[in-house]
Formats: sequence, C-alpha cells, structure tokens
Amino acid sequence: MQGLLAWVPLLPLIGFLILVAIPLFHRSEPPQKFVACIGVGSVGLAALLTMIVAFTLFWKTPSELVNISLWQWMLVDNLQVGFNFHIDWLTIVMLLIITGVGFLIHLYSVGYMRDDMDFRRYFAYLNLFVCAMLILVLADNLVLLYLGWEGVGLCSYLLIGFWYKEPANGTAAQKAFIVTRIGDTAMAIGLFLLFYEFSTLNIQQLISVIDGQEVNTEIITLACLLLLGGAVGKSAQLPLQTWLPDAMAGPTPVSALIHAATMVTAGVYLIARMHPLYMLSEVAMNAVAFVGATTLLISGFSAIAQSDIKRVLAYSTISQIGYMFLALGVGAWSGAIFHLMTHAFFKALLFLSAGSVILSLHHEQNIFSMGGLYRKIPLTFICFTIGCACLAALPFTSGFYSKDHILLSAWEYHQGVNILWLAGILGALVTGVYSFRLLFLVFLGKEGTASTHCKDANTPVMSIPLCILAALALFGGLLAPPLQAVFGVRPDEDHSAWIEGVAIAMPLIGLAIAWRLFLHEQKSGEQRSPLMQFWFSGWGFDWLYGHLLVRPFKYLSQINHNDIIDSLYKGTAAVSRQMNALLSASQNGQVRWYLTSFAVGSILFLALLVAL
Amino acid sequence: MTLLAIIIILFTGGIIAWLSERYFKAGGRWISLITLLLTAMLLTNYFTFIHSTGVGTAEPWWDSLQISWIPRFGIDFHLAIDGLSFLMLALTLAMGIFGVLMTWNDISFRRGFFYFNYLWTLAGVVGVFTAIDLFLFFFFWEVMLIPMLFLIAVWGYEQRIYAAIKFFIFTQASSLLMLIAIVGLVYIHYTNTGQLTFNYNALLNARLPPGIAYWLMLGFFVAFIVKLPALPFHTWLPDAHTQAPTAGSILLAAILLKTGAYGLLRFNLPLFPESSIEFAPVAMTIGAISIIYGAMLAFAQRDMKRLVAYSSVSHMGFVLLGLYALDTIAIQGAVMQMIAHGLSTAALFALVGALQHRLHTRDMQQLGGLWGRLPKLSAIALFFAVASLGLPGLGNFVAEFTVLVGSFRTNHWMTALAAIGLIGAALYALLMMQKVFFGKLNKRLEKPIREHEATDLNIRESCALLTLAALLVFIGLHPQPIFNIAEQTVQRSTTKIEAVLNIQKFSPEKISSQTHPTRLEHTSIEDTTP
Amino acid sequence: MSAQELFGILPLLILSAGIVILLLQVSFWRGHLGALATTTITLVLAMTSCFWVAGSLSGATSSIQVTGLLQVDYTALFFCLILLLTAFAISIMGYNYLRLRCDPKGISGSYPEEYYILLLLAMLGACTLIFSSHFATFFLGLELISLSLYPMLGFSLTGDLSPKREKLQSLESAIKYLILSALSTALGLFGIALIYSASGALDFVGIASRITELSQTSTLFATGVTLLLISIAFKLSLVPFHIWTPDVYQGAPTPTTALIATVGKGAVIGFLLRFFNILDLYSSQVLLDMLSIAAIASMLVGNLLALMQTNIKRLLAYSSIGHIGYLIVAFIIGKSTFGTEAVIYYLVAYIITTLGSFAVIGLVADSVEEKVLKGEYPESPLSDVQNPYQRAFYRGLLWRSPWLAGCFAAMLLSLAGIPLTIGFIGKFYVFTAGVEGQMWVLLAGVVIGSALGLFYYLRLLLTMVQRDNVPDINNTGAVQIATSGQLLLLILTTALLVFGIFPQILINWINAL
Amino acid sequence: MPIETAPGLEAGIMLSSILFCLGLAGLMMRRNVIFMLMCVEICTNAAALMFVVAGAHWGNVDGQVMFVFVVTLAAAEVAIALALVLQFYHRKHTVDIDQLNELRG
Repeated sequence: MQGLLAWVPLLPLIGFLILVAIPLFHRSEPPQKFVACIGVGSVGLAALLTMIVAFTLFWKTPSELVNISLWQWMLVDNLQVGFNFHIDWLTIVMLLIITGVGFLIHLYSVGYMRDDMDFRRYFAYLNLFVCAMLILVLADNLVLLYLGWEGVGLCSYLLIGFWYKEPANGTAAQKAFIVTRIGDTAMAIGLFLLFYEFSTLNIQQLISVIDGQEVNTEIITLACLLLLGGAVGKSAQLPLQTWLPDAMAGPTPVSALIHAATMVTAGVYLIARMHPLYMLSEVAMNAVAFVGATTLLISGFSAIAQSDIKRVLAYSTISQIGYMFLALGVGAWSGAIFHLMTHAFFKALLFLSAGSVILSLHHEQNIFSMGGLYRKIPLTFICFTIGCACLAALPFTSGFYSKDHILLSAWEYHQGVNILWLAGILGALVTGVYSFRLLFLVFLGKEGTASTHCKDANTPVMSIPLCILAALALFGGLLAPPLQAVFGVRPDEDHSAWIEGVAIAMPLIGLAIAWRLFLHEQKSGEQRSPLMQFWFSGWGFDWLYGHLLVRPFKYLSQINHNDIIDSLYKGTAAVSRQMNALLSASQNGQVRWYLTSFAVGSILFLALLVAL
Repeated sequence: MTLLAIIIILFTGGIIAWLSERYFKAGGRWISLITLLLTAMLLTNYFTFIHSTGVGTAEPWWDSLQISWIPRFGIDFHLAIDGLSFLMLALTLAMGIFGVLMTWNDISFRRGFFYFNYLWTLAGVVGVFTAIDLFLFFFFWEVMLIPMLFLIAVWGYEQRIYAAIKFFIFTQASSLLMLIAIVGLVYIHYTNTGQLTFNYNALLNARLPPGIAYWLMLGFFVAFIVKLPALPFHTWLPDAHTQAPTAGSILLAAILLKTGAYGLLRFNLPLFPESSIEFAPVAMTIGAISIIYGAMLAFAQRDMKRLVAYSSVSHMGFVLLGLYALDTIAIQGAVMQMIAHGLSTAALFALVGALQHRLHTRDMQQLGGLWGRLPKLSAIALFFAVASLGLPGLGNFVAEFTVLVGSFRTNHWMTALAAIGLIGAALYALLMMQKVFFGKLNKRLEKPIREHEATDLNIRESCALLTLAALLVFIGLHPQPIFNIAEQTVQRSTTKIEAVLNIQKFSPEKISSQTHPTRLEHTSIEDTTP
Repeated sequence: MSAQELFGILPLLILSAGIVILLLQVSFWRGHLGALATTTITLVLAMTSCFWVAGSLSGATSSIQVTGLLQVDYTALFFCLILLLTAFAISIMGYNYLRLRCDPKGISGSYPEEYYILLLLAMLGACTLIFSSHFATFFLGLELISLSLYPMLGFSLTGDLSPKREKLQSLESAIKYLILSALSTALGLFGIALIYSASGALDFVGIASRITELSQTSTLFATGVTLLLISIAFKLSLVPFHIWTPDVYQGAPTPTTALIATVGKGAVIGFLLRFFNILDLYSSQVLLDMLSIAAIASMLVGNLLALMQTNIKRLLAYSSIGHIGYLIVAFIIGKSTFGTEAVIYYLVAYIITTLGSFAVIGLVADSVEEKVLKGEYPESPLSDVQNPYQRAFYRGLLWRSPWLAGCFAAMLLSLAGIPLTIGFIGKFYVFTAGVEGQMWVLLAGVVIGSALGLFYYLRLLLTMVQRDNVPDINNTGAVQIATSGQLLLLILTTALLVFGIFPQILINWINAL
Repeated sequence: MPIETAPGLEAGIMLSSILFCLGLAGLMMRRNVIFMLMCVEICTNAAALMFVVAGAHWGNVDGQVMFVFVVTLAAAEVAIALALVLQFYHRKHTVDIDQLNELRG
C-alpha cells in the first residue's frame, strides 16, 4: 500500500514528460483542455493517492517507518546513495500540503492562464516542480534531497522568468536562482562535511550514528550552519532573502505555489528533518532562531512600505518563514511544521485572491491605484479578508493557533521574557499592520485609478480552489499534524494568561493602527519618508549586495574578459617576433659584415676554449 | 583484433570518404556514418566483459593485441582495452556519430576531405585510448592532432589560422615534454633492469629515484593538462573552439579534452604514485582555480562559443581536482565528469553551431529572444545549459558531486573553493540563456527569421540532441553501470597510491600535509521495503 | 697498393672514371640527356660497388685501410650510399632545372652538361671526405666539394634562358660562398697545421697515438682542433657561422641548394663522426661544451630567424640551421653505438626531407619558368603571389594540385617532427640521445626550437590549405610538374612515410653496418 | 716525435698567425673583390707556412707535401674566383663587394 507512494512523484513527472514531448509528435499546440487535463489531472491523482495512503497509515501505529527503495543511485567506495524514499508523518504532512495545495493551485491556474500562449509550457514547468518538491520531501538521504532541492530551484527559475519577453523577469529569475545557489553551495559543502565525518549521507543512518556516539560538536555545528546556509537561501531568510520579492515577476499562481506554500518552506523542512543534528549544537540552534527573528522583523517592516500587492505578500512570506525559523530555533519542531502548513493554506489563498484582483484589474499590481474593490469582486474580497485574518493571526483562525504555538515555545525556551519572544510579539504587531493595510488599501477606501476598469475575472475553476483554500485557512488550525512520532512529545506547560493575552492583542492593535493610518490614506504612493523608502527597498540589502558583490564581480570579469593569462603567451609570441626582427637585421647581405661575424665567432670559440 | 579492426576501419573509412568525393558530392557523410556505426557495432563485442569484471582480477585487460613494431627500442604495437578505455571508446564513437549527424549539411567545401580528417581524428583518439605502449600512445597522441589542425584551419571561421597554429603549438610543445619524460622513464627502467621496453605493464613496476620521478611526472602532467586544459595552459582552447567548425568543436570538447584526463588517470597516477602524492596539493589547487577562473571568464564572454569553451575549462577543472584527490570516489567522479562533460558540452557546441548556421552570428549581443521563434532549439539548449550548471538528476551533477565528496576527504579548502565554482556555473549558464533565448527578439535577427533561413531544429537534429539528453538523464539517475565499468581501472590506480601512502605512514618524517582522521566504518542498514 | 685496397676504393674509382668519360663525351657530343644518362649510370654503378665492397667486408676485415690516406668501413660505405642516392635525386632535379634554362640552339648557346660533371666531382669529393683517414684526403675531399660547388652555385649565369634576376642572385651567392668558404678553409688548414705541429702526424690514427703521449691539454693541439671545428661548423652552418646560409641557399639554383644542404652537410657529418671517434675527442669536455653551445644557439637562432620569413628557400635555410643543431645533440653522444645510430638516422631523415622540400620548390619554380617561356606568365613577378619562391604563391595549393601539395605537406610535417613521418623518428632519436646523455639544457633547446619551428612550418602548411581565392574546380591554377619530378617526389614521400611508420627497416640497415 | 723542441716552432707559429690575421683584417676591410681574393690567399698561405714550419720541426716531409697541396688548391680556387669576378664585373661594372647585397633579410 505504501509502495504506492512511489507513484506520487512519478505522476507529475509523467505529466511533465507528456506535456514536453507533445511537439515531437504534433506540429501545432494541443488544445488547452487536453493540457489542463494532463497537468491538473496528474497532480490531482497524486493528491488523491497521498490522501488514501495517509488515511490508511493514520490507523497504524504511528511509529512505523516506511522505506521505499527504488534503485541504487551511486555506490562508490563507501559512498552509498540510494534512490530511496523514507516516509514518516513529517513526510506525509508535507506530501499532503504539496499535492493538496498544489492541486488547488493547478486548478486555479487553468483559469488564470487561460489567455496565455504558453499554456502547455506553464503546466509542464508546474508539474515538474511538483515532482521535484515531492522528491525533496520523500528523500531518505541528503543527496536525493539535494536533487529535489535544486530541481525546485530550477522550476522556480523557469516560472519566475516564464514571461521571458520582459528582460526584467529574466533578471529576477536569474537572481532567484543564483542567490539560492549560493545557499545551496554552502549546503553542498555541508553534505561533504557530513560524509567526511560520518561516511554516510542517509538521514536515518546519520541520526542513528550521532545518537550512539560521542561526536565532535564543532563539526556538527559547522555542518548545521552550512545546512542552514542552504535553508536560508531557499527559504529567503537573512541574508539571502533578497531574491523573493523580485521573484514575484512570475505568474501569480506560481507565487502562490512556489514562493509561498511549498518551495520556500523547504528550508524549514530541511532543518526539521535534520533536527537531531541541530539539537546537538546550541550555536546552530541559536543561529537558526536569530536568523528567523531578524528576518521576520526586517521583512515585516519592509512589507509595510510596499506598493505592489504581490511584493507585500512576498515580504510577508519571508516574515512568516522567519517565524518558522524562530520556531525551529527554539526547538518547536512541530510548531514550525504546523505553521508551515497553515501558512501554506492562507498564503496560497492570499496569493490566489491577489491573482484574481490582478486579473480583474488587467494586470495592475499597484495597490495605490486600487481601492474600494469589495463591491466589484466580493468573492475575492471575502477570501482575501479570510487570508489577511489568518496572516495576522486573529483569534480562531488557523494562523492564530500555529503562531501562538510558536510564541509560546519561544517563551518557554528561555523561560521568560527574551529577545526571541519579543521579536515574535513585535512581529505579530507588524503583521497585523501590513496585512490590514493591504486589505484596506485594496478593497476598502476610495476607488483608485485602476479600480474603475475592474471586471470580475473569476471563473468557476478559479473560485472553487479559492473557496476550498478559504475553508482550509479558517479551519486548518484544527488539523494539527500528528508529528509526535517524528519530533517526540513535549510536555505541555501552563502559561500565564497574560502571555496568551499579548499574543491575541498584538494583531488587534495592528489592525487598529492600520485602520487609523491607511484606511483613508492619500493615494500618494510615490512620495515616501526616508524611513519608508528604506523599508521599501528591503532595508537596502539589494544596494549593499550590488555594491559589495555584484558590481566588483562584474567589473573583475569585464576587465579580464580577454584573459590576462593569454597575454603571457601573446607576449612570448611578440618577444619571438622582436628577436626575429633583430636577428633578421643581422642578415644584411653585406659580405664584409659576414666576414666580420665569422671572425668574431672564431674569436668567441677560441675564448670559449680558454674559458672552459 | 577488434581494437585493431576499429582503428583500421576508421582510417580506411576516412580514405574512402576522401576518394568518394569525386563521385558523390555528399558521399562523405554517409560513409563516415556507416564507418562509425560499424565500429560501434564492433565495440559492442566487449559488452560481455562489462559484467565479468571483478576487482582484483589478475588480468587487468579485457582484450589486448601485441605486435612487435620497432624491436630496436622494445616498442610494440600494443593495444588493450579495459573498463576505462571502453568507456572512452564508447564516448568517442557516440560523439563521432553525433557530430556527423549534427553537421549533416554544414560543410559544403571539400566534404570528402572534411570527413577524411574527421575520421582520422577519431581513429587517432581511439588509438590514444587503447594504446598501452608508451611510444604508441605518443604516436597516436600526435596523429590525432594533425587532422584536427586541418579541421580548424580549413573549415574554421574568421581567425582559423591563428587558432589552429595556437592549438597545435600548445599541444605539440607540451607533448615534447611528455616525450622526454617517456624516454626518461624507459631509460631509467632500462638501466635498472636491462630491459628496453615501452610497455606500460612493465613500466608500472619501474623503480624510480624520487627526484627524477618528480620531473618525469611533471613532463607527463604538463602535456596532459595542456590538453585538459587547466590553468595556465588553457588559452588555446577558447580560440580553437571558437574558430573550429561545429563538428570540430564537438570533437575537441567531447573527446580530445578527455585524452588529457585519460592520460592523467592512466599514466600519471599509476606510473608515479609517490610524486603524484607529493604533487597532489598543487594539482588540486590548479584544478580548483581552473574551475573558478574558467567560470568567471565564461561569464565575461560575448561570443557564445567562447562562453562554452571557458565553461569547459571550468568543468575539466573538476576532473583535475578529482583525479589528484587520489581518492576512489573522487576519481570515479572524474571519470564520470569526463563522460558527462563530453555529452553536455558537445550538445552545447552543436547548438551554438546550429544557431550560427541559421543566424550567422555567435555574438550574444546580436542574439536574444529566440525562444519564441525557435522553441525546440531553445528548450533543448535550456536542458543542456542546466546540465552544465550541474543540476542534480543529470550526469554532470553525479560527476561533480562525487568529485567534491571525494576530494573533500583529502583537501577541505580546495574543495570548498571548487564548490564555489557551482555558483559560477549558474552565473554563466543562466547568462547565456538570458541573453540568447529569453528577452525580446533582437532586431538584427528579424531578417533571417522572416526569410525562413532560421528554422527550428529538424527531426534529425532533434533526435540526435534528445538522445544525448536521454543519456545525460540516464547517467544522472543511474550512473552505477559506469561506476562499475570504471571501477577496476580506478582501483588499480588507487591501490598503488594507497600502498605508497601506507608506507609513508610508517616513516614519520614523510607524512604529507594531508591528514586522514579515522573515519567511522561504513555501516549498512537494510532497507525495509514493504 | 694492393688489389684489395684498390677494390676498397672502387666507388671512388667508378666516380672518377665516370667523370673522365663524361668529360670526353661532352667534348665530342653535346647532349643533355646523354650527360644525364652517363651521370646516373655512374652513380648507380658506384652505389652497386658500395654494396659489393660492403659484402667483402664481412668477418675479420671490418675495414680496409687504403694506404695511409683512406679507410673504408661499413659506416663510410653507408654514408657513401646515402649521398650517392641523394646525388641521383639531385641529378634529376638538375635535369628539370637546366632543361628550361639552357638552350644550346640559342644565340649564345648555353650548355647544361657541365653541371653533371661538377655534380660528379662534388660527389667524388664527398666520398673522399667520408673515406678519409688523413688530413690530406680530408682537405682534398673538402676542397673538391667546395670547388665544384662554386660554379654550381653560379650556374644560372650560363643559362641564357634564365631570368636576369636569377642570374644575378646566382652570381651573388657564388661569390659570397666562395669568399667565406675560402676563409673557412684557410682557418681549417691553419687548424690542421697546428694539430700537425702539436702531434707531428697527419693521419688520424697517428695523431691519436701521439696525443695520448702528449699531455691532453696541449694548447696547440686544442687550438688546432678548435680552428678545425670552426671550419667544419661553417660547412654545417652552425651558429655563429651560419650567416652565409640563407643568402647562398636563396640565390643558388635550387638543385645546387639541395646539394649543398644535403651532401655538403652529410659528408661533413660522416667525416666528423669518424674524426671524433678515432681521435677520441668525445673525452674532451671542452669540445663537447663548445658543440653544445653551438647546437643550442643554432636551434634557437635558426628557428627564430625562420619565424617570419616569407621566402621559402630562405625559410628552409634557416630551418636547416636549426636541424643541424638538433643533429649535434645526437652527435654529442656519438661515441656510443646508439649515438652513431641516432646521428645517421637523423641525417637520413634530414636528407630525405630537405631533398623533398627543395625538390618541390625547384619543380614548382620550374613549372612557372615553363609558363614564362611560353609567355603565359610575367617574367619578373609583380607580387609575391606570382613569385614561386614566396609563401604567398603556395596559397591554396592543396586544392589546385593536391598530390604535389600533399607531398610538400608531408615534408613540412617531417621537418616539424610530427609522427607518421621520418622526421618524427629522427626527433625521437634526438630525444633519446639527449636523455641518454642527460643533456637537459640541450633538450630544452630542442623543445623550444621545435615549438618555434612549428609556427612557421604550420604557417606554410596552412597557407596551402587556405580556401579563399581558390580558382574554380577545373584546375586552372594547378601546378604542372614534370613526370620525372613527380616520380622523384613520390619516391621521397614514400620513403618518408615508410621509414616514419616502420622505422625498424631503416634501423636494421643502419645496424647492419 | 721531435728530437728536441726546436726554437723555431714558436716563432713560426707567431709569424703565420700574424700573417693570417693580416689576411683576415684585409679581408674585412677591403671592398675590392680582387684584393679580397688576395687577402684570402694570404690566409691560406699563412696556413701553408705553418705546415712547412711544423714539418721542419718534426723532421718529416708531410708538411711540405701538404704545402704543395695547399698551393695547388689555392690556385684552383683563385681560377674559379676570377671567373666569377669577371662575371660580376661584366654584369655590374664594378668590383665593389658592397654592391653585392641583393640577397638579405
């Protein structure tokens, strides 16, 4: 039965292959319906399969591990890497999110992309992405995980640059790929280090090895930090967060699937997966927590200053993943995953709603030219509101449960008031501000310039996923994933009520601030105070990296584009030519000069005779 | 005999192709295709050996042929094949066929002579990969250069003479050093044993004084890394690649560069284990720097072919790094890289050639936005671009990963440095995609496209390229057969080196700078498959 | 002088007889073909006699001492054979050259037959030089070569159909060579006189026995040998005594150039081997150092000079300077049998290749000359493209005359030392010799020289394969060369390839000595 | 073997060396081809003198035989040389060696 899970990544792959291979057999583009059937159907089947398996597994003893060996991938010396899947509840939760949310987004895409020329290419990429993401979470070893890891990166690149005719999109795609690759490289080095130290890259074996023996904490710390590098890159955390806002250049459903629900949370998954390793290293844990805390604040503030609807959501994604990292850093593994799940629901919902808005406004994304849309697109408005509520963690939404869990864990971790907890709380406030600012600016208030042309673009294929996601976002908090088998059970502690109170109060305060500041704000998005400008630019990270890394690199490679080493050989050739000219001058055709040279040569030889 | 037959068929095929020019204008390509298919069929004779190779078999060669050639010097016409040779031969012939198919209509000037040179290059390369008499090896090493020289000089682009001469002088001058080293090795062996022979098997046991051995090793090393090419001897490559006709670039990239790597593995490591150990840190540094430097220069290029050429420098740096890590995993990775790089870069050159053929430019400033007009070509280019940036699941990743994993065990810092090359690879590969295929259609291209000169890939080209793509995917997902075939050869190199290392361990004054902390024994856990 | 002694010098006798017969023949009956026939028959007979004599040398008598002056042994006979073969080839080249330039029916009536007499005389000198075991015969042989070379260099002067420019150049080369060669002869003589005054003997064996009694470092003796060496270095055009080479090569009629480049050098090398061996000069480190320095200088200077040269004859002259430098590397360990073998092999390679290259150049120039005579071609070339001695003329030759160009390409590759050609085996010998003698500096010189050499050989080679401004398919630009010339080229190229791929054949012959 | 080291040998060597150098110097300095030929003759004769001196020193006739040889060959050389000089004059109307420099480079 569990063997069927091997089909889960395979189905989208088959979908991808069919979609890609069509031009080989067919001259013209196939009809959209066919493409949609393949693209959506494959993921739908995968989702169905996952649910069935999950359902059957749910009734078994939770500790049961399942391994699926497909084939031996690499076996060289003591490097043994299998193409094997490892399935536990963490995997299943991830599978459910990926296939479930993925299916809904696929479905939504059918409507969203209906007018696009490259309909088939879009679904091909999307299917490939799902496949890679599934492999990432199914992998039983780090190499296979890395395969999925890079695979999703590639799909992310392709989909960000999907509308390739606009050079800016290409630039954004490149940026995304290269920035994540920097993280990936760190992660790769981490893998080398782990293999060097433990002679295996199988996750379960690694865990059992470090369980049994005294291990060198420094090595573990280093390895954890390197893996964190990978996670930071993929999950757009400090200091590699800069790519995500630009990644919004892709189609909106892509942002929903890749840059909100699934791929960007891969870092969280990685750390959760490797948690026994992290638990051995205090330094690494703190690093994770601080990365999360800083990121959630920085990007939260950035979100307040944005004017593009998708960029707001992008910064909020970074911020929410920051929460997850915070959770990981304080050892709240299941909290992190829980937040991952709820975030997947409500952020997908938000993005898809935003997509509806954008489509309805004919690809207008500036929130300052929106406003008062609640009447024109009510369904979207409702969904967006639900999403915002969850994002801001208003009580009894799914976001509330998961975020509360995290904040409590942060509190517990240091047994009282601490910087992590404060960051979390402040973050909750900021979240409230920017999420409702967005809601107010887009849907309430006066009509903007673009709102007048608004025409509800929702078709049933778009509405249905929106509704389902809205339901999930509202009630997902009840679906706490059964992760005790993976992360162990943590004793519940009683908390004083005021902590809970603060957690509940913060979003509401945020709501109030947003109400006060933004409901009737003048539509003057262009003029910002210096602070806002600073936040708008994402705290100047792009500028910093541009001057620190990109420009010097480009400059260096440009000045050397003729290859300085070649001039060495060119110089040799020039010297040879010079000597040729010099010697040729000696062949001047004058007999007496020749005689002289003969005489001088003789004298030289005789001198040699004396000298030697 | 099969080996000899392969070489002879290639040589005669070349001559027939030349002669046929007078009677059929297009005869050459059919004859070369048939010749290559025939040799490929002959090579399949050796399939039976693939499964029967076990490590530690007394007889290392699958098949060998020894005919006395110049008894005055103990030189034999001695061919032999083992796993490594087999892989290289398979790559050679496959790429040969690929090259013919991809450039089916490219050549209009003296086709017969073109295919003569083409087949003779291949014959020379086959000789290089199978010769185990050092003199014969050197002989073939040189023989393959001359037809290549003609390929570049006659059918190349604007600066072909310059490029051809540069290519030839670099390789030839360095190979003279190798000749000195070969003669020196034989001479020392001769003075020690009184046996004058160029036989590889015999010379493996030559006892060399350490100082001299180091110099001899350097002689070989320089010749091989010029061919590889690694810093600082790489500068012939961009010129040769850029100016060579497409088929020539394919041969150069896919096969000729591999002869350098092959030589390092076949000759340098087993013949001079002590010196290799001593030299390994330097070689690894060269490898790592080549990786970074090549990537950086690839990024700086405007000419698409130069970009791919510099990317070759970068990729072959991995081979050097892997080989001199002196570690089984890394060496296996290097072998894998030879094959994967051969496939991916050959395809990239073929694609650039296809573009050049259609649009008459390789300058990336004059290209752009081709995806909309040439979707198949662009999609395939995308595939090979990501292959060359080392996307997991494709052959290059397996190679680079194993190289890095293995070399990390011997030299952390160089490996970490080399790993940065992975970022560089992403930079140039994506830059190429962006400048050529994405973005708006370049205005300069509107004319050729409108006039239907620029058509998308046809069936023949698509099939050839997709076959390579499929191969890359196959070795990316299931590289084990290749690892198994190469295993025996790699083992032979590493056992010699390990033996030396073990000796050095017992003499404390000779401990090398590398440290080998005790590693945990590999524990195997049975997978529970439901 | 016993019968055996007379038998031993049979090749010399046959050559002399041939000369006399030819002289008589010419004075009674002028005829170009007749003269050629007599010459070739003489050469063939002389070659046969070489085998004959060699056959009798088996067993106890490995050499025949002919009075005190000449010594006949296997090595000398082999050299003799090679040089006679060369002369054969040169006589064919000469025929093609003279055929177009001498017109006995013309106004002034220029006759070509003397050329063959001079050729045979030069061969007599060369063989004498090789057989010599006494300074008198050495001097005689050397001067015979030189004296017959002077008129041969200036032979264009007699051809009344030769272009004016060619005549002037020929004259210039003759006078230049004469003056310089006379000086070098004088210097060599002075050296011999010094040796004589130091040792009191003029035959090599005698000197060898005396100098062991004398102190090894006798200044007089050493100076004498050095001066003699300078004279020989001049003949071999070793740096710094190379400076005459390009001018003389360029100006001379091409067959003469071939003669001076092959026989002129081969005979001297043959003598030098014997001289060094008998006198055991290999034990003198000073001399070897001197030779090494000259060799390195030759390899570098020769190749550097050739680098940008556009005149092909000058280019080959410079390259021959380099090649003699390589040869000296092998020569330095010439004491061992291997060294001798290496020298001989390299020399054979050098002779075949040089002969072939000059044959190509000469025949191509002849074909142009033929067109000039027919009025199809301007007599004084306006541009380099029309001048058959310039590189530009060879542009695209492979497409116009594939076989001719193929032969020339093989020659060039051999000169560059690329496998499949005899030049490679020769270079291999040089490397082996260098390694055996552990002469790393010299080897470095060889490598650098070869790398430099590659540049200009390849440039010439690649000029021939250039595809721009290739005339149409209907072979309008084809170079038509005479049938005898084609045959000669074919034989030379075959030898070059056969000995390059199966060197054992030639090695066996050399080792049968 | 010399019976005794005759005092004349060194003197003879000196004399012939000086002669040789004189010839060489003249060769380098004169531009007239005829004079140059004469200078070559001086050099050759210096060597020939050396033979005679050495022959006298060792008391055997080899040196004198060589002298005859040398003189003969010098004569032959000059005969050819003069023929060439004649041609030179015929064509260039000068015997200045410096006019002979077409071949170079």
